[in-house]
Amino acid sequence: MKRVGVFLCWCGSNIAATVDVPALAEYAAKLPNVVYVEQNKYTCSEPGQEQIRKAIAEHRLNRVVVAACSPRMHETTFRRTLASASLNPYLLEMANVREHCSWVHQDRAEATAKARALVRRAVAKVQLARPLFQSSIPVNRRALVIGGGIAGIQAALDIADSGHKVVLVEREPTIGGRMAQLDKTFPTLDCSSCILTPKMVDAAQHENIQLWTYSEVEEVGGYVGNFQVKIRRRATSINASACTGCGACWEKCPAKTGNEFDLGLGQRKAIYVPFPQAVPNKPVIDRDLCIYFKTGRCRICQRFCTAGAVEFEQQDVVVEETFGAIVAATGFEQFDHAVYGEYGYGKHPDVITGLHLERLISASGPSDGKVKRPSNGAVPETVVFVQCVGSRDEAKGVSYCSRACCMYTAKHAIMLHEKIPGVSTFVFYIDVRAAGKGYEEFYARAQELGAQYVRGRVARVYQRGDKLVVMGEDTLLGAKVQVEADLVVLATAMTARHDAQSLARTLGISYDQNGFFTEAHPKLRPVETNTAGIFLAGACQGPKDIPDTVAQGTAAAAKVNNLFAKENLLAEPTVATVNEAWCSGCLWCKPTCPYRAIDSKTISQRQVGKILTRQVATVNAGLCQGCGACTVACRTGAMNLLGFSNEQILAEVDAICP
Amino acid sequence: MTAWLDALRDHVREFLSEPGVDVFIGYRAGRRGREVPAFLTRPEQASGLVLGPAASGALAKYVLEEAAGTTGRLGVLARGCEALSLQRLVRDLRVERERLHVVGVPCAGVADLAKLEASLGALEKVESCGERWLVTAGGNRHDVDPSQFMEERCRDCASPWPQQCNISFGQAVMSPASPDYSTVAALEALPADERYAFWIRQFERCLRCFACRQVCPACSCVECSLDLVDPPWLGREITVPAQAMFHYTRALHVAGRCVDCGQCQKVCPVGIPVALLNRKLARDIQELFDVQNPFVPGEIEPLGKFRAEDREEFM
Amino acid sequence: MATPAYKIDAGRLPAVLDDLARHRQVITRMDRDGVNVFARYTGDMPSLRGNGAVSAREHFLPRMEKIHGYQLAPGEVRLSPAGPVEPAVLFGARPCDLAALELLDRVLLEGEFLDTAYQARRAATVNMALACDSAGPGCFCRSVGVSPAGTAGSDVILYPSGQALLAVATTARGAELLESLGLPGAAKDEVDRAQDACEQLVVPVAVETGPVTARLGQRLDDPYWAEASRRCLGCGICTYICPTCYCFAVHDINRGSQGARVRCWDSCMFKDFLTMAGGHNPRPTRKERFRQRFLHKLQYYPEQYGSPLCVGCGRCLDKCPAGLDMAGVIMDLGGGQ
Amino acid sequence: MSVGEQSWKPTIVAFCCNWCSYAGADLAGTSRLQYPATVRIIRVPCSGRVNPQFIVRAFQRGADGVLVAGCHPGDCHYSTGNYYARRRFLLATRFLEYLGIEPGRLWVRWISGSEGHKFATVIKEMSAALERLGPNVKLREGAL
Repeated sequence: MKRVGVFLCWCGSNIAATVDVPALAEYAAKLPNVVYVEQNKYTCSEPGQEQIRKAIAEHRLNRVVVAACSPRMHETTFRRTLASASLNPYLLEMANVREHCSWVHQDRAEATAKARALVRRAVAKVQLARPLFQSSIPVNRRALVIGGGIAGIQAALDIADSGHKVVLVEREPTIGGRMAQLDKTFPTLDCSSCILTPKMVDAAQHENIQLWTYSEVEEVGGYVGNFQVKIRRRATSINASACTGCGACWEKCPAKTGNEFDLGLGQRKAIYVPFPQAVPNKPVIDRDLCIYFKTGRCRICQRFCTAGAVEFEQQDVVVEETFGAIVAATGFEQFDHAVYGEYGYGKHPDVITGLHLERLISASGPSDGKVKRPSNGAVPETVVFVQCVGSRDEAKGVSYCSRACCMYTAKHAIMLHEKIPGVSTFVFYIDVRAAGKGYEEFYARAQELGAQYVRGRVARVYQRGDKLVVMGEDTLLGAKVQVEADLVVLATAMTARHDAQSLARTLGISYDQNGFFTEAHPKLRPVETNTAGIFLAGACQGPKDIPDTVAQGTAAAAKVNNLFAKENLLAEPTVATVNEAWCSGCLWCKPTCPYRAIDSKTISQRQVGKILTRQVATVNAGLCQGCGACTVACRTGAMNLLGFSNEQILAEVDAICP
Repeated sequence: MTAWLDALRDHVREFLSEPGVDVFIGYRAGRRGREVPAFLTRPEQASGLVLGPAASGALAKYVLEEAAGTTGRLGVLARGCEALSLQRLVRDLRVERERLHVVGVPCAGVADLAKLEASLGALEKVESCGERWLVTAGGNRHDVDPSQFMEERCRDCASPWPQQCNISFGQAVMSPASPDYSTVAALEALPADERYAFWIRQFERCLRCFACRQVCPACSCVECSLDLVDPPWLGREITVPAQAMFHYTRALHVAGRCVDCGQCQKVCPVGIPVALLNRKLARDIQELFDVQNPFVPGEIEPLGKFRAEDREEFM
Repeated sequence: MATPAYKIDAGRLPAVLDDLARHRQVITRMDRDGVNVFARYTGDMPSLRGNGAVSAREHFLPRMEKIHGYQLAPGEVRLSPAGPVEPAVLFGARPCDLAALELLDRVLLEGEFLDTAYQARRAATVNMALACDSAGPGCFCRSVGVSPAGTAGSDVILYPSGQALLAVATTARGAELLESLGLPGAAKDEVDRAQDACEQLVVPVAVETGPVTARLGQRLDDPYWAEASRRCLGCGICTYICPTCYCFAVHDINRGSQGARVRCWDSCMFKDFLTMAGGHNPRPTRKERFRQRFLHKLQYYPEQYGSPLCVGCGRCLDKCPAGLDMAGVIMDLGGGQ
Repeated sequence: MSVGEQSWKPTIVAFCCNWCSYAGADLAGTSRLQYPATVRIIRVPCSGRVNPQFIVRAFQRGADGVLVAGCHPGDCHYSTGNYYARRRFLLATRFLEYLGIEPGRLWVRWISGSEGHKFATVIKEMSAALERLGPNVKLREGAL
């Protein structure tokens, strides 16, 4: 038997001045199963709550309605009140007669009539309330960080420093990522390697971090606190513990190819470390290039390895590990600007990208830090920078701004002016976006040093003699501009990794139309995804510069640490639930779940002497966040939402209408 | 006449001789010129298979009962709409495709038997012959123009030829048409009150016999929400608003999943144009969500997915 | 003394219906979007050809009928009675539908339990039958003892004669009603001719129920039921269009603190018809439900009352989507070809 | 609630998502924005929770208008719920109209937690529109 107690709050005069609370009390007493009604000046006050506790005991109430303010304000308060009176906290329903009634209406009769409907609704709903219990999920306090760029390194270090184990997975032979390719960083012009390398070493040496380079995530199952992840550790063909990193092997190796790290500007061998500061500083064998793997003969490296570390027979190993949380920090790729044929990239060797220039400027780069024209090795006298190649161009590229290009172009201009006395630099831009600490000043410095900013797009780049002619327009002057340049540098857009969508599907997280992973909320949950326990850091979520990337790495780590601060996760019990007897197993509910909380399972049913084995939907209460989108996809109503059940909402509609 | 019929019977005979085969669902001759669903389990029964315009076209739904609690393979005879219906059941995970042996046959349209009887008298046999029908009725043979006596749903059938079959016999008789939405449009053009009056007049006749649901290949739920007393989605009361709720719910539940077989309307004993509800939703789904053919079962139903750039009318 | 006969010329029909409607509701057959339905006469011309898609029983056993209303007050439940039954004339029902009333009377009006609501409607309704001068494709009334000109259950019988209807009372209240209408008389030979035409009408379907009923007792686990019911779709068409089906279910319709107890049509073909609290269902599959319906019509009822619970209206022959109908089942079980 | 012809005011049943629209209505309250006492809110977690059957149910039980309100597309607390709601109600609004319900009876609006003003405005506009339409009789259950 339902025994409902209704507590009507005056909220001082906030409610009582507009709603006739005594009349409402009289009305409420006549509603079905209402056995007790009480008015309080302030129900949320300690005496008010005490009255509820007393009434629950004295009148054996098993359902409570509080007609007061918004449940967004005090639902938690009154749930605690119920709990302290040994009543399940979910047997409470609030009628919002303040924010939704007394504060927005003036006519006392109308407001009171509406308050009656609101109380009637609450009484009708609470009758169908069931005791609900928070479920608890044990947390495996071990994190997986995918991607060993600065975002992943930062996240891994911050998690590890909090005392939790981390596995840092990187698919390249070394960690470091994009930042390792850069020479200097804006706006302070400190050396990228100088600030990154110590962090790489820290990550490698941290007692809580396992560094798995040359490895990739293949499969992710499970859920927050308990992800089961399969990771492929590719065969490096080197016994890492035996290898001393002496370099004899790669010096002798006869197979050469363009070094990806230098974007093909320099060369590497089949057995190689991508760059001198690589971590781990042990080589791998590129089996597609290696002569031994292609022909079965060579083994020069093995012969020269005094440590006996070369192991051709190594095989890929797929390991399965359990993690409580995952940080995706897989970074970005450069926009394929081949679509801008008019800029002559690929045709003229002196048309390069910003990242190429980084390698040319870098002291450890293929030209030992001397900026030379790739075509003839001459020092360029005139350099043109073209901004927004791909960015902000819906027709040919992407609609968004890549955020970092304005500043790195300014950096490049500054560095060229410092390195090459008398150089002329021109920057073709659409807008200069310098919204960061010290950024505007940095941009001004580039101009002071002589960089000439031309507002407008470049129409064409063509060769004339050994010069490149850049045809553009100065939209501020409304005049055509023509510059004879030695070097043209394209600021290409940052795009999502070509395989980001496939990783998103593996992880069960969503991605936007550009392939960047989607955060749970653009403002309030910037590093969380909709899949509990999976977090984002860095440019895999959208274009970013280094400061933002590092901040996000730390933020993601904070979220992981937050999760790991608990031994068990308590999940809100207002989650979806399946009535298996009704479920047809069509699983049309499944695609509507943003949290991948719905799966299928097999049940056996006895029916008319036959055993029927069939599939039904099942909800992982730990993953479900209780949105209820699945309930509408379910035609039978087998999928229901606790706390907002079909029965309850129908009863609310029935009660609220007349 | 139907040259492929012997080949079909031979095939079914062989199929029924294979191990692990439970049943072949087809048609056999019934009384009064009817062709009724037949459940063949022995090879020798194959010679009784028939298929003419009198066959109702609602075989797919039988697969559910036949497949429950059994593990063998099920053969089903399928014309265009029956094949789509089977795809529907497969997409809704109500039967595994591997268990089905779908035998495609051409469709010459399904006959409106009541109409034939009304103009030609007691039926003895309805056969298709090329693009004509031969009807034996009242002791005489008539050569009739099918378009006069075809079920309404067959006249603008988009998929008379069965797709995704294991094997098929014969050649297409009817060519695919595009769905005719003119009746939907005509209703839309009415003032709201007249449209309401039209539907209420239809719903008033509703007996709630659930034939439209029982025959529907998209209505394959283990439990139908409309049967449940708790929660009371549809009250037990038989009133016009409740009948409206019934039809509204039924139509929305099949929205995006309807294969336009038209059986719901065909079986209605009181002539409610049920398919006119489905057609409206299908056309809107096609227009709103850019669905190529709203009647062909897809990987995910149009209401089970979205595009961020979907039409915005609710700002 | 011969019963007086009256003539209703086609042109006069609206005036007669208006006359009838003056003191009572007139239920007749109307065309609604091409479907023949029983409905209240409100001035539109009835459509008396053929037969109603649904039988006339719905006037006596409505799809939904209030038993009583209720109001919840703290500590008590106040009941309010259903409204009174309006006097009515049922105009143009076929002899089969009215013969069905006599079959229903035995169940609902005889014996210990009286269906008072049905009784009140029966008592308040004067039935003016319309004899058949043509048969529908599924008619088999003669096989179950009903004639196209039969008068069972009627108070007045109307014989079609050209465009006119000839009315002859078959009960005293029928006679009283006819007399009150001030209709012109009809010549005896015209009546005889019209009556004859109906009585001689050949109906297209013939079966024999006798041997079937005698043998059904031994055939409860006959494989026929399992095989035949395979093609049953499990809908309720047959039971809802049938003039002799009368199953119902009682529901409380709750609206907050008030509501009503109603009874609504129910069908033995539905899965939940016999599902009990706790989920047990004594007729768990279509086989049992299908068998039940036919055993009821062809064995249980005849055993108790001496005739099958069927009037041969042929609706199920026309409407069953699976071609599973009364005549067919009788023939399958050996009652004719 | 009809108190006689002259003073008839429509009844609006509003399904508001907890995170945006319900919060928006709360904000209208804390900002003391006045709007007609026609609306009665049912709190749901997300507009994706609103089953189109609830709408007809409200009309059956006497609502003159129904409002479904959720977060703006892209802002859903659950990221995608309102996208499903948008598809469902693009279809359901058209379908209700097809059944003869006047276009102005069912409103769907995106109202964020900061749009207290919009909430009040929507209720004012909807009340005025419904007053012009008059009481809803379509699909409405009569007395038992």
